[in-house]
Amino acid sequence: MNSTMIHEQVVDVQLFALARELTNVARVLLEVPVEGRPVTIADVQHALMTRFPRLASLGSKLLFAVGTQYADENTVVQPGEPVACFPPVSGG
Amino acid sequence: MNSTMIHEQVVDVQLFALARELTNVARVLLEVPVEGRPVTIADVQHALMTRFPRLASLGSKLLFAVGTQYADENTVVQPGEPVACFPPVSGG
Amino acid sequence: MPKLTEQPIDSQQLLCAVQTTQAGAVILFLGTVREFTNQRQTLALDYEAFAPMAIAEMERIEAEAREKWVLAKIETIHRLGHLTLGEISVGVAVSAPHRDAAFAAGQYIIDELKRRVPIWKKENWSDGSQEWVHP
Amino acid sequence: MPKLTEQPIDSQQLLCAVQTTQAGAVILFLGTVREFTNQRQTLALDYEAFAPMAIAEMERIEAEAREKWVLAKIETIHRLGHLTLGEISVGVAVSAPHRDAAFAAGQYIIDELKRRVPIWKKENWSDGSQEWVHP
Repeated sequence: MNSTMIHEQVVDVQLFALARELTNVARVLLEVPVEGRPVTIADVQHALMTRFPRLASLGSKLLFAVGTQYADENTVVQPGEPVACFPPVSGG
Repeated sequence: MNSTMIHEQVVDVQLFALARELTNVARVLLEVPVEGRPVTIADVQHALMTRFPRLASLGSKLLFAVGTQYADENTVVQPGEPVACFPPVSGG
Repeated sequence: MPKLTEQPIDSQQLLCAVQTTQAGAVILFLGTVREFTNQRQTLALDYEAFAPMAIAEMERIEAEAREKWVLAKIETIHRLGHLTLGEISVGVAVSAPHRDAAFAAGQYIIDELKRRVPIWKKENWSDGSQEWVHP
Repeated sequence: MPKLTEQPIDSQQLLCAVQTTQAGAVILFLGTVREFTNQRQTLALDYEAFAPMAIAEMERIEAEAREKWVLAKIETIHRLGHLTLGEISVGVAVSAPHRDAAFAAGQYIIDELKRRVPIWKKENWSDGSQEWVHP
């Protein structure tokens, strides 16, 4: 009946600083599997680590934002919302 | 026997801010009675209030210095040491 | 108002921007590129930002400071790119009617900036190595 | 180093005087002539000092700050004479390897200066009256 059922959500992910250098990627359109519930940052993180195993060296230190706001693993990523992924900040 | 017995110590007193304005005096050579012990700030203060009764409006708020150091009522004023007398400070 | 810049930070401009006769106190904080960190010698620093979020986060921090203290004006600016020894990496200027508020707000803003604003620095050590600084 | 001056205080000069590659943090505090105090309007302030003791007391305060915190350089300057709205009455600049020390020392120095240094100010209110300020 539902012939247009979506199995993946494409998420626009920007990477910064050491996360960018480890992956050699500043921006990636990541295909995140959809499992019958809204995509969360945890899903994005899992897809990102699968695609870029070298990010494992930053592991649980990686931080995420949806749009321009910090997000935690339960934050929902609506279709079209950009995500940023980066190491602990060190400005100043 | 002691024909040069001193009965007064002349103390050089500078006055500042409201203390100066109340007395119309920026500097006075004050004759402070000597009572068989070293002259203290308490003695200077007493002589000053006697000489300038209008200082009473500042009363116990008046501050004293010997040289360039804060002094309390028990601080000894050696002959030749200058004294300063002023209201609470309000710089900044 | 928060800013990011690739140009040298002008401390005089920061002070002018927060000046007002409503304020009796002005605080300026400048972070500069320091030569030694635990005996290791720095030649230069490279700063990178996630710019739109950095600006948004700096705006939130300024708004929080205004909720906590009575302030007149705030300027927050962070330099990006390649900085050599002694150059100013960050500037925070706060004016307020009273100095306790100016000091507390200035310290709050720089502390939160370093904790939350998405900017990263890479050390250029004197031995030729480079290293991202991660607290 | 402590100074008293009859000339306008140059904030840029204060910042330059404490600049060093040993320091990662610089704090500048400026006290300025504020227009309103509890709804009363100030036109100008007159500052008077017992100069030799003021300098000696400022030196003691700087020395105390150096005992409490690791600092690079300190500049303390107070203006004397007639100041109009917005003019700088006092400036304190401190550089330090780390910002917490710079903030704490800057606040200590201005707090102690206001508490101990023999300088007095007289308000020139907008109603034409004059009044010595006594805390």
